[in-house]
Amino acid sequence: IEEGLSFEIGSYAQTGVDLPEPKGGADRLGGLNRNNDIGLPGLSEPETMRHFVRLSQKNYAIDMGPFPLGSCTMKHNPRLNEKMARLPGFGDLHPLAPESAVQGALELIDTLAFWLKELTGMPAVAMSPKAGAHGELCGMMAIKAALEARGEAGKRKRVLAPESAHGTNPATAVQCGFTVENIPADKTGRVDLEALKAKLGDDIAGIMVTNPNTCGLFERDIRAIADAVHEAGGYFYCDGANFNAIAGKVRPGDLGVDAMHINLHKTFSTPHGGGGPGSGPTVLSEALAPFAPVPYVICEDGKYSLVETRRAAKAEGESAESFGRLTAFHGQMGMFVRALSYMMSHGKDGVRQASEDAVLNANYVLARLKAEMTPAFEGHCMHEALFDDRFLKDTGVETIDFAKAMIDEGYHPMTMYFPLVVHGAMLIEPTESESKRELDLFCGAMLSLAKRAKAGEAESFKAAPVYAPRRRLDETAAARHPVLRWTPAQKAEAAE
Amino acid sequence: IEEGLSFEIGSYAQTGVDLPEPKGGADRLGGLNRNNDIGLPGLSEPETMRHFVRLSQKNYAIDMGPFPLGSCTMKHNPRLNEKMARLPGFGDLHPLAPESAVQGALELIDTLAFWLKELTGMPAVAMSPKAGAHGELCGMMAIKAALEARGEAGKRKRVLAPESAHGTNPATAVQCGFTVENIPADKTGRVDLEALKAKLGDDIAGIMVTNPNTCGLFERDIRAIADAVHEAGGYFYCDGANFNAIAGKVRPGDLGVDAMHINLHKTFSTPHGGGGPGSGPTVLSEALAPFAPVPYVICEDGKYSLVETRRAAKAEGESAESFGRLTAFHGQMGMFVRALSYMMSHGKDGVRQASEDAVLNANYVLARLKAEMTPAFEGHCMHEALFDDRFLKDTGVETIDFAKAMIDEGYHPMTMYFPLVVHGAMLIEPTESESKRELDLFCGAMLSLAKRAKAGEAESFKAAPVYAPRRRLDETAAARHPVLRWTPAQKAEAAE
Amino acid sequence: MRYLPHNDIDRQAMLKAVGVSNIDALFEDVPADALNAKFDLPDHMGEMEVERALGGMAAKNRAAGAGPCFIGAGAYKHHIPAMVDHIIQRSEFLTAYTPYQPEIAQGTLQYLFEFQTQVAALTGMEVANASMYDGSTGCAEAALMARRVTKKNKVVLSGGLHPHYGAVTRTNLELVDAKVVQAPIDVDASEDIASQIDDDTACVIVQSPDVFGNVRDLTPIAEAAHAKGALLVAVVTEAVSLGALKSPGEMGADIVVGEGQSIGNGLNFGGPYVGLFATRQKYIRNMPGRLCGETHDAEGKRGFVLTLSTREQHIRRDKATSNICTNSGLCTLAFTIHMTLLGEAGLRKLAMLNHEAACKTADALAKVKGVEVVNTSYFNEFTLRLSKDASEVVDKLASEGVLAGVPGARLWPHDSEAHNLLIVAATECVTDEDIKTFSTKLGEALS
Amino acid sequence: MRYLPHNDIDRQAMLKAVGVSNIDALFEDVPADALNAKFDLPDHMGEMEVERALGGMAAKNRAAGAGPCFIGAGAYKHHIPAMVDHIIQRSEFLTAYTPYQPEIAQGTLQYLFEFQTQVAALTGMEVANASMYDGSTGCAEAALMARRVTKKNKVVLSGGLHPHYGAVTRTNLELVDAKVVQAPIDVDASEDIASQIDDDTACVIVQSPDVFGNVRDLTPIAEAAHAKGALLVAVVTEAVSLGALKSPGEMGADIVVGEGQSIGNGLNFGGPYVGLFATRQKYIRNMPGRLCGETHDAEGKRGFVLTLSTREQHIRRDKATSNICTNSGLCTLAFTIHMTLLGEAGLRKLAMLNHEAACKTADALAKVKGVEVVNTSYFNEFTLRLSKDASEVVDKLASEGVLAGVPGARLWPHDSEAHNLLIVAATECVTDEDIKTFSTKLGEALS
Repeated sequence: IEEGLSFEIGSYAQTGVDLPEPKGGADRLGGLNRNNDIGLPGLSEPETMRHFVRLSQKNYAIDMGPFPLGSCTMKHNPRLNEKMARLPGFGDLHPLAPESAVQGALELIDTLAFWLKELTGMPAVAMSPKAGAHGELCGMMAIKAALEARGEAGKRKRVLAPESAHGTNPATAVQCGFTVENIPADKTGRVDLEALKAKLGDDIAGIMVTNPNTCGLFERDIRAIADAVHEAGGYFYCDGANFNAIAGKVRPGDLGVDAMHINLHKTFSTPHGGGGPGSGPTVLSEALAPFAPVPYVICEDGKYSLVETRRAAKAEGESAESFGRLTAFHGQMGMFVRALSYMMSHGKDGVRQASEDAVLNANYVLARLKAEMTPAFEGHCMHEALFDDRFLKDTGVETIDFAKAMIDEGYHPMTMYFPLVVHGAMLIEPTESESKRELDLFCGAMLSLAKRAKAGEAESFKAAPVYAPRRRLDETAAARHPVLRWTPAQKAEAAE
Repeated sequence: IEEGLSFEIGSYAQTGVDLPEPKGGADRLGGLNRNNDIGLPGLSEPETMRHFVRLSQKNYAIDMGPFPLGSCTMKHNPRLNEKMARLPGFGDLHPLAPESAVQGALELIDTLAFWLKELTGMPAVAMSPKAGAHGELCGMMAIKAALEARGEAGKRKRVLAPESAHGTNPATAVQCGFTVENIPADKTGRVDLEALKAKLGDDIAGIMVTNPNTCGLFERDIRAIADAVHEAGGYFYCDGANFNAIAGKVRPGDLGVDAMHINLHKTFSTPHGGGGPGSGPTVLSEALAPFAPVPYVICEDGKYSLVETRRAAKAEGESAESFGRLTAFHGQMGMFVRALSYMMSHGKDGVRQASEDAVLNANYVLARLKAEMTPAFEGHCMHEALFDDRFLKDTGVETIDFAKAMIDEGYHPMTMYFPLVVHGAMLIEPTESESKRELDLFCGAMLSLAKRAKAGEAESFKAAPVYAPRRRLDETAAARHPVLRWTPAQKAEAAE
Repeated sequence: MRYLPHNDIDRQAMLKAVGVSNIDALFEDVPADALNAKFDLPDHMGEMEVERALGGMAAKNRAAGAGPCFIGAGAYKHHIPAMVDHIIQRSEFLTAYTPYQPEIAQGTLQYLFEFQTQVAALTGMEVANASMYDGSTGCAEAALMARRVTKKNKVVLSGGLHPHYGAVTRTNLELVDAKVVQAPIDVDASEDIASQIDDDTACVIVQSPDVFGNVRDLTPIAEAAHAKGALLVAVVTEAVSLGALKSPGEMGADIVVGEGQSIGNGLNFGGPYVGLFATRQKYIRNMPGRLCGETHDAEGKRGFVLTLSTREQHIRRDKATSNICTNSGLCTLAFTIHMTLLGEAGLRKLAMLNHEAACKTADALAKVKGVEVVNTSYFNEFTLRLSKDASEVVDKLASEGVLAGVPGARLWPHDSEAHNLLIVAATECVTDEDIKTFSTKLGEALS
Repeated sequence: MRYLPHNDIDRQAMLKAVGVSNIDALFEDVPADALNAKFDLPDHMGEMEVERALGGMAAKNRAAGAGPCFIGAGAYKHHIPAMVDHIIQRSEFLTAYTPYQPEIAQGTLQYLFEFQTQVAALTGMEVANASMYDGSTGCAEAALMARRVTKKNKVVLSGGLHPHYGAVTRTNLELVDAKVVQAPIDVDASEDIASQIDDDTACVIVQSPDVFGNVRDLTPIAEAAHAKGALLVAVVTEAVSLGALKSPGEMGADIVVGEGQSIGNGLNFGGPYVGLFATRQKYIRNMPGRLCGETHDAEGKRGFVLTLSTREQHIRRDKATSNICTNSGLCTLAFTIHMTLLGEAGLRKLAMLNHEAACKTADALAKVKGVEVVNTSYFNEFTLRLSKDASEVVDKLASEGVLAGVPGARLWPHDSEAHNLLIVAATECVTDEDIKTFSTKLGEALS
């Protein structure tokens, strides 16, 4: 059953809520009353329920099957976390309630901060970034503030990042007023240390490196990289998107990192929710800690309080030179509760085991798929396995076709065409949530697809998906003539 | 993706819960410790989630589309009710907590009782029946107890019920030690009053009549029927399954009823949940009220208390001759909360409007489908529209084929082959929850199916359903060689 | 009204299509003076108002989780994993109908099949049905079934049977003129129930752990019953006990009925709960209630259907084995999910934690002056004999925030011998601090 | 560990398939001395233990619904229909990824398209994006966008703008050497912000209702801005106000940013929230954030996709309009559901109830000695000038169970002029009794 837009099936008179009748007479709106129609149709409650349930059934989700999206880390989302986040003491708490009324909330933020600092081996953490990219911004802002404090902000404008970096890295650097240059990769898919060194100088603000990197590989030279950058007077920003491969095993603080954001929705399983909300607390080294954003929580004699302005920060800690404020309130509290619930449930042993299982699962997939597919690099991987499209050579099947064919097998495609350093990349991250049974089924389906591609069945790949709610969608047309909203004219058309 | 049984995919060592380690040493089990294997596999939490989500996706549900099941009343289930039932003060309340700790729960039961008595115009209600059929049992037990009190239980053993009655009616009567005889119907689908009168006598315990009846028709002679039965010394049990057609419009107490159960899950929308739990409070007339079961709630000076035994009932009300106890505790409290939430949300105006809309929707469907289908009786209907299979004559399509073809159109079939008084019955109850838009789509699909059947497409009807998770299932084989559980032997087989 | 999709334009259009000018024309068969009655009830309310009204009532109750809770006697406070309540609220489960159209109800049917298998395994029986309303009604149905199977008339109730189960069974059995023999209250499991079994006995009904918490060996009773051609009906009110105790099936029970609330289901002030009902394969056509069976579809794929409906009221009408029409569908699902999460390993551990909590609680309370622990064996529940009426003690402790257990007078109000008894349950939810608070306050109440 | 499906047998088999003897062989690239670090953290806990720990923290907070609550200033306590929270927890929405594979993400994409349409309608703008993190970050993005569109450098902030929004905007703008001019605190909306606009001005940012609750007429400011080639960025922190007030679009705004929390989303101690971002069609290629657009599939059926990704970081990298990567997906869904339930009729009614509650509250408080109501116009929030420091008053009332509002010192700690101000919000959740309690206790605190 096709489900129309609410704008097509609702009416302006209908409503799905019952409210008391206004008494009338009140009008202190300064003469700015709304007189026109707004254009918002309503639906009764049963119609609304059915509308959204029907829409939901057009989605794929981790609760339905594997989501082997490399670099995206789609793992199990425990419902305990949802329950905890909805406790009235958290879910129904006003961000500007007096400190005396929010002691438990501040305690929770402080407790989560402790876990994050302990797991990363870093001395400080900024909790307010609202998502991973916001955390990157936070880290790069701290670097900029540190450079300013050193009087070198005007001089140090260059930031280096590998070509394989997430797009957010260069975008963030630019948003901070830096320019970005690529660091070349070596043959093993890792940063070319010598080439990096050649780019360093006294105009370097810092580097942005993901580790494990987006090829699913650990940067072997990580300490040498950190040392070289530090020696050149720059800072080391680590993109923490792949922290889930090493959490509980390795502390980034032991590797020379100055700042790293943590995607709570990846590593600590707060749900992706179709694209958000995320949460990106950012751990900071001693060097960067003084520049952390406001607000933050402090605790004295068991009483928690908030430092909410730069001036207050300065008054509180003498070296504090907070770079300012990232968001209106305290960050993604709802995500904090979920992440802490997840962490406490795992404990240090479980976090470690989860990382180990994630790496084991990726290597198992790598080992099994090798039979028909072409790994991009030699050797083992960390939490994700990267393939290129060599195995599809001359088959007429491209990476995107392979991906869409997976849909017809009941799977969400892997990440495709990323990282950019590999031709027709296919990046597979099973996560620790997949059982051996699920992985065996998945690998079986992948191997069978690869064989079919090689057997000359390109046509069926080009036609895929066939069994999805929609066949392939025309993204070019969407971008060429953007239709970003429904308009009443469409309703009239539909009625014709 | 086919989902195996948990017994096939789980293992005895796996568990999806984390519990503290027992300290060991405690053993006061009287030497009756369990030593053998139990045979219960476990799954990790992510596997469990996926197992049940995948299973759920093989179900049809009211939140997905219409469920036009006559006599079953599948209407919208508001989520507010679920939320209310889960308030710790209700959901986490022990049935044997002291009265001082459950005053709000007793108040809720008393408040719901007030609504039910007011809506039915009856002076008393027994709240503890656990389902509709249990409510019937309660009503018939009260009748038996009343006959006993009159010293006529030995003599009055006959109960009359229309052929169109729900199967529970005769089954209940027999469970109370009565025998059952059919009352014939007249040509309009209603009780034949003269034929009924002819069967009355001083051996009559009572009658069981559904009103509106299962043909979707209101028993025009309802008062004459009640009078005749009362004159003969019998009682009038009304099956309240179809109360949803008249709630807020008509009070059964005004029609001469002595007892009637109320299906909270039908009329007041507590969810069906794939077959239960139900809840069947039973209203009682002055004549039957003294025989109501224990426990029940009384209120004095704003303090609520429970009467829990027959002796206590006798002590509390001098005429009380409670027939005893129906269930361990106080009835389906979780359903009470939901039903009261529903009732308060509707109010008397909403309950009335819901009944009117339910009747309007059924008549609208009747009016539209008449074009291609054959109504079983002339004239308007109440909340459900009954068709027979005359329109399928000579098409080779039977009622069951028509029903299964509806599945391929995206609909749950209507009730079929019930009531028994009509050949190849199709009983359609849209309920008040369906919008005109949904009804128009539904009627369009039904008319198109009827045309296709007449156009000689019997083969496709016989093959239906094609687009369901399963093709037609062999119910005969299931009954002939009952396999009611998985056994380890099956696992071994599957592994081969 | 937010639940009603029509507006008045829709209604007018539909009335027109139906061919009447107003809605009451469709109610023409209703006696005119009975139509459009007046009701002394409020008009519709918004969500916020309903939440306030019901929230106010809820706030007047003391939830089991609000503090120390030691109440059991047929309903138990356990911790339920969050996922259970999440899944049962999925639209596809919550708002589905009875699976009479199996092609689009395989979700419900497969979990029922899993449930039946779990219950059979747990009770040590060959087969189980898809659930009864609760344990107590299942008990009455078991007695009725025993009469059908044996064609005998007498039913013997142990003195350790939960008195509410006894009352429900009596109410149902007396209707069909069965003879019900109730043994006297048997606090310490010393009765000789076997001696009550005679040639006219259809069944003997024995609970273990019994209502006082005693663990009873059913083997000799089963032997005695079978020797007379009677059946043994075993009752289990605490399903978690089956993770630690020998199953009734192993001890020779013919029918096992149980209350499944402890697995997956909240206390809910007594309902909805989920009745477990298991028996031997040979009796399946005499069973009450819904049964799910395996079969295959037209393409040979495995599938599940409701089966043996020739026992049921909707087919057999006055010849049915029972009038039961629903099962406890959603509670069954909660049971199945929780049991799947637990698995054998988790269930055993959970049972052991319960037993340890009870042992610890009993040891602490035994030290209180005026307290005697009655039991020599128990699982997670035991009985105290206090130096005064237990009801007073319970009321006093409730006013201090401790839910102390079930006083004898609550279950046997007319039997003063029982009034000093206090039935105390301790589950995995009980903390050391709860035990300490309880024993301290109990000591104060008894001094 | 309950979340991990492998047992050790699985792990051994998989290690073997991979060709290593132990897991650490797969971590061979990690410096040996950094591998297997020690952590000062507890081991894994069961659900019950986690619930106790987190429940304990939650219990130390005072929920807005626990008593009278008059706090607003950018986050509002509204009643959210139960269905909203139910639907957003459906697996298919909660556990779906960003809809990069549109063929199996039409559910997410269609509601984003509906959301964009709703936001555009509500703000009176032509287009909206699929949301920002929250209102404050949206405000900073709007300023950056205005710089891109106008190629000018100066940003003027009204004295009625929420100071946190101002701070976030400054923090972001200073990074790229923009000039940020902050007008002084403007309690009674008397500033002449238009005079601050010059030829170098990229935009002027004005909030209405402003942080003190005043309703501001944006039309003259828009005209002044447009005369100088600058944009007007209108900020709305209370989305419900748009049901009663003329939309910013009608008054000439070029970009509207707003906080959408009030519709469908809980207070959550400040996040996650949902930033609304709307503008004119001609600026779409300069917009930040995710956009959903209509298209068709290979069979010609209508469908939706993420579009104009050439603005976004994952395609454009260092040339992107913003580094933003996620949106507030699930909060967006909550907004969309609640707005669909409300519809135009419900939203207008809800807005009017809010306005009435505020008028009633203001009238009651105006009678208290030591209280002066500052505003002449407001929607559901207004400002009091008290006879003493408002922070003390708020703390005192909090200890008595009343959440009285936001004291000036909380928002402007370094500006003592503001310290006697108290910003008070009243929504549909406020009862007559709440108002009475508040005014009584306020009177006591000020006497």
